[in-house]
Amino acid sequence: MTFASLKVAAALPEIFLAVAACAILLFSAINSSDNRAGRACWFAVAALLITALLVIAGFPAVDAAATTAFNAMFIGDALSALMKVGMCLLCAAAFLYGREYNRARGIATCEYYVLGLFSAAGMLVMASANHLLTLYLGLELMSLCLYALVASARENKLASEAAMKYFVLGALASSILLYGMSLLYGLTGALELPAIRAALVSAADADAVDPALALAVVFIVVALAFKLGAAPFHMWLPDVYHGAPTSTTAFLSAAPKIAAFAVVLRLLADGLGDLTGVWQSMLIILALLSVAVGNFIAIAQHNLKRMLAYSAVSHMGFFLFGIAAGNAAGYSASLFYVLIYAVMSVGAFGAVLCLARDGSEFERLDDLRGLSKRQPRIALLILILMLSMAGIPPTAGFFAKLAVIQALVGAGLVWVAVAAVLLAVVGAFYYLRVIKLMYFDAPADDAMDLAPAIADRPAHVLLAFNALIIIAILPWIGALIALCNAVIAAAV
Amino acid sequence: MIPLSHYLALGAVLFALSVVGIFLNRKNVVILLMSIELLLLAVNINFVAFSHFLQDVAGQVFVFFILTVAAAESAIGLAILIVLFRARRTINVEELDSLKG
Amino acid sequence: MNTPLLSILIWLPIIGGVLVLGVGDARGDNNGNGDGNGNGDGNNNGARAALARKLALGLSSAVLLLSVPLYTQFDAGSAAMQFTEHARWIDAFNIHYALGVDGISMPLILLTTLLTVVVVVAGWQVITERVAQYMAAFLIMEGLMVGVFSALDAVLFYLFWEAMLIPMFLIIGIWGGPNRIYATIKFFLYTLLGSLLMLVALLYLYHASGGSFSILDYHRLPLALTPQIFIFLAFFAAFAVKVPMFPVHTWLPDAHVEAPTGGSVILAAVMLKMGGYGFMRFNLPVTPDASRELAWLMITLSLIAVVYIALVALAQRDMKKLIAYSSISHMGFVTLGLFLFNAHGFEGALLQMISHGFISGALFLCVGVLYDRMHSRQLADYGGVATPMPVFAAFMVLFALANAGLPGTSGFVGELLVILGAFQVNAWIAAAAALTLIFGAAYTLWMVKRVVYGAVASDKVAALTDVNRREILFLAVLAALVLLVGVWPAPLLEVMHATLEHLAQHTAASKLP
Amino acid sequence: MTFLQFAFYCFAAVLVFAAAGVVTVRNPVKAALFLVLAFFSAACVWITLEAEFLAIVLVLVYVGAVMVLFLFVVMMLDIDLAELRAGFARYLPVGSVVAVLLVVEIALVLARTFSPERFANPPPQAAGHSNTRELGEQLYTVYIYPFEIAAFILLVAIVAAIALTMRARQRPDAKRIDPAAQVRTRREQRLRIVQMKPQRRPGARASESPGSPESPQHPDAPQPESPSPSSPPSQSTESSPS
Repeated sequence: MTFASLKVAAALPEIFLAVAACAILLFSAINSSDNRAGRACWFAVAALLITALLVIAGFPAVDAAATTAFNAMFIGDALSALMKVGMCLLCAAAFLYGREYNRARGIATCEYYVLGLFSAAGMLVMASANHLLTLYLGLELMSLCLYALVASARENKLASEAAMKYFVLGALASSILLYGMSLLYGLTGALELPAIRAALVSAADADAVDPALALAVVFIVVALAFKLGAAPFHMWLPDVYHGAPTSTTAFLSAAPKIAAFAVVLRLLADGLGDLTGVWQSMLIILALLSVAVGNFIAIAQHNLKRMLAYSAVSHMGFFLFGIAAGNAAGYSASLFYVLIYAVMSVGAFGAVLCLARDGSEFERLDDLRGLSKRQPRIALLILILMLSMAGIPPTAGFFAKLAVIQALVGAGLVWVAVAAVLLAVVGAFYYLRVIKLMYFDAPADDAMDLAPAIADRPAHVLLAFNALIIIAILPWIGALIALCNAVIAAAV
Repeated sequence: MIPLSHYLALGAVLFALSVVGIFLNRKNVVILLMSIELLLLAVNINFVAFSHFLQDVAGQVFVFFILTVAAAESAIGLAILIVLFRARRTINVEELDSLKG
Repeated sequence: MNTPLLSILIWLPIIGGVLVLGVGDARGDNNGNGDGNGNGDGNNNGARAALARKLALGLSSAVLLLSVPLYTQFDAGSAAMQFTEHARWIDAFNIHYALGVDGISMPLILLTTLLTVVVVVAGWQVITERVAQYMAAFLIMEGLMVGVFSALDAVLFYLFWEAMLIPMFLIIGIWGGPNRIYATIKFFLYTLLGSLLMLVALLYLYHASGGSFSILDYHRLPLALTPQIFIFLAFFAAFAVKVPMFPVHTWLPDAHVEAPTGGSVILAAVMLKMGGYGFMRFNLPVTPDASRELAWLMITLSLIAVVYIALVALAQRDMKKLIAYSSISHMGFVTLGLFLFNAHGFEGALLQMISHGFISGALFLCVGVLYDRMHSRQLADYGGVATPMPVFAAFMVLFALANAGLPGTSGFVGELLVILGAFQVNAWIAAAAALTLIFGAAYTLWMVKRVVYGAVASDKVAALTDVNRREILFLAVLAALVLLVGVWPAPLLEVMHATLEHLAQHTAASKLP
Repeated sequence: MTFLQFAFYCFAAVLVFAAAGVVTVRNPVKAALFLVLAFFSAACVWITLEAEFLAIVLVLVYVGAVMVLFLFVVMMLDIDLAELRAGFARYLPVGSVVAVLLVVEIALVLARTFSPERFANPPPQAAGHSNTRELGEQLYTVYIYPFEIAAFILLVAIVAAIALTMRARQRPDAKRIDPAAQVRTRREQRLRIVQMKPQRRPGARASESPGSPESPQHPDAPQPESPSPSSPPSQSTESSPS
């Protein structure tokens, strides 16, 4: 084995990002100016953008064979490149949204952004994982940073409580995942995903699936459901979304979802791709439960962040519907769905961040009353985001749902599709309530005083861009879907 | 000689004990963190056993990394525990109810 | 045809609407300066509102003028799609940007463009709050409605169909009456529920047809009876809610009562027609066998609507509710005509849709005129309006008579054709349908009698001022059209004849494989 | 029963006992000690699997480092033990039933698949075989990429633990070192060349002696731009040359 055979250059974006994070860490050690955290934020954003550019510069042709590096631990295909670009941009967006919020609450230390960058690096590792070990390490690198980011509001009781819950359940999920992986290793003697798949082909042909294999799949699916926050393993998610500082919520509601897609796809579609029959029904049940639980409980929420958290549960359900279809069209639909959802989600929390004030959070639903009169522009942007989340045309959210339902119908799961759309109507209700509060209601008597706006122009501009892209992308949405289809077709 | 299944059974017993320990320990976050360590130990026993019986060193390498991650994980877990204790003066899980899950 | 006329008709009002929104209320500009009441720059606000009104009127008039060539250059002899446009859009799902009109959709587009102008004029002085947003909502909705009527791609159709809900939701929710929130959310969720089932049906057809979203492909697609029935029911869920048909009609009275006048007019005159249009575009040609199989159900529900809802209308105390129930009853004629499967039925149904668009729109405008002056819609508050408002009374009586189906008005022609069609099928159906002429006359004339004639009810009524020039303008236009179609329906029937003939032949043939 | 088998079952029994102890005792210190016992037994079990290196690492890393960390935190937090005692027993029956069911199910499934017929005991390693060497060779060649990621995970753990628990602002009087100031120091700040004529007056030496030993400044000499690096950061920033 030689150094050249490692093909280190394939992982250039990851390497750059990790080095940049270390550089910012050093910067924070040698710089003692008062706004070094603000500068660190800009450096972090710049690092993420450069990483995205590096990925784009090295974007492999969609029909080219995937290149592997580091003894096939790392895979550089178009799918991973697409996910990496999304992750970098979404993380950068979350940083920008949270910059002023963090500063005002004293959360902003350089370490916050350093940990965020390491978390992003973990996501990139997951996107390119071709080996159970890299998958696991990437997952842990991301998760460990996220636990710390949730706890970063140290004086806040809710935040530390949320961090503890997140940590315990996250660690539990990791262990369950590892247990499943260990069984898989025992059954196949392999840790590389393609090798596992090759070893399992014979198992799939047999009439009865080996019960130990089924057990391994159950463990893996349960662990993934925990990580995704799919019902009935969702109980940590609303608490974490609610308790975490909103800047962290914005961060962990967006890019990690793409990383989660990477794990689900690599494990289920790549590694266990020939065992569709074993996990399909499990995923359908998880997805239906998630959409139902998420949507029904979201209706009862009074807190905007919690409502968005339950909406995240239901979106994870839709995301799982696509995977459950069990074919390339379904995976592609899920990828498309998760990309669109991440953009909407970071936008929604971005809006909450833009509306927060130095002293107070903007998180009660009642705070939204009459927003269209107090902040007409942000209200309009939230309107677009909510309609998109509800899946109402002409927003990108509609096409995301369309793609998923189309995949379900295509896989012959028409009744699941009908159930999905009926539950989507329930979901529309609480998004409409947000619009109702903003546009039809008068401001509450104790409405938050929105007068002294934080002069955070970058965040406001970003929010406008973020929301408008959801509609403005329509003429080119076909290209995005085609890209998703192509990268999935090449990867699976 | 000891068959593979006995090692796996040992792993399964540890796994079940610690999962139940996590859900049983409504009171004490420190023990909760220890249960997580036990959980990872159960997984490690599986990996080491498979590695031995498959005569493949990859399983042991995996365990090496799990140990590393587990150490890092416990460091962060304890750090969060300290933050929690400072903010609330308790580590009783049942009192952690500001967030209704 | 090189000019993309339909695209212009769709996008001009939408882009214009966004523009009007940008011109906006003054408050839209001082972002972040939510000073609560925004009275600091009232003058600026007023000037902007006036600008928004003028811009909206100019745009909607331009669209109306541009839609005239649709009629003049329409080839009445052909049943094929005309003014077609085609562009690739989402290749991955084979979704196209495909537009075109035939004898069914073309008159409905004209109805849309005409009524939008009327609504803009009607909201001229009445709307004082968020004027730009109001005008923009109607302009955007106009574009979307034209889109619904001209889309030839199922996803494009669905896109316009659903997107249309958003401006209507906002119109009722922002400018509506006291109970508007309940009404508007009910309206939205009812329609969304139906629409999503339609979406699943469309996706099923997409896979059944081997990956096509073209509506015309669906017309040719052979299907077994069982899937046909399920598809029919899914479409039924979407369109029956919109029409609305008997069991799912309950959103309509609520929405109408709470909506501002302009919203009611568009809702009654155009949006209800989309249900009927959907039946003609999807249910009948895509699932003809299921349509024949389930015709009994449709006819029964239609007759219930025609007779029972007319009785309900008789019991109303609120003018808007009365007209809303009368709308449901009249739309029952449309669905009845559609499922008789003969040329008279189809022609009657389509004519009834157009005519109902004029009449119900006009009646809602009349109620709006009264409401603006009295701030009441209760029949009991009125009486002897003819004395202070003679011109208005003349219009109101005319429209009421048209609503009752008086010969010589447009209301008569459609209903007569449907009843004739029903006679060919079953005399009892025809008799039941004819009953409605009596009921219709009863509740409309009763309303007219209570409101317009009799002794002047109160000092407030006595102090009413007659309609102004602006109001006369739009009432006169509608009155002229009601009379024109009533006396000389030939120009309208001509353009639809070939298409409906084709539809009748198509539905008569079996599509079973 | 061979010695190996005897040893395995002994250690396995101790391991299960210790694990049960961890999840059932209420005193965190006892739990930590049980955990030490569990890890130690596990290490012994691993030796029966010829994984000597990992066994030693387990003892070193866990017993030596992680458990000490646990105990340290437990002692530091001053937890009210009485409060943590109540209400445990009512979950115990349900918990044990679940545990037994879980074990039985998993064991049944696994025993069928991983039967001795399919997974025969491998022959023992050759006498000169070095498990450590084998692992090391793999780790630094094949697994170099995961190795680097693991390094970053450890770095993250350090950064996160410090960022979360260090309370810099709460004690303004605490003595702190500002690394930034240390790194930025220039030669002129550390080294002062005093030019003075040779003098014979005895009072000069006496006046210097009471000065602090870290800042050997001459009262008459021109003041340097910055005091010594160990002084509070506020001073160092205001005198920063940049």
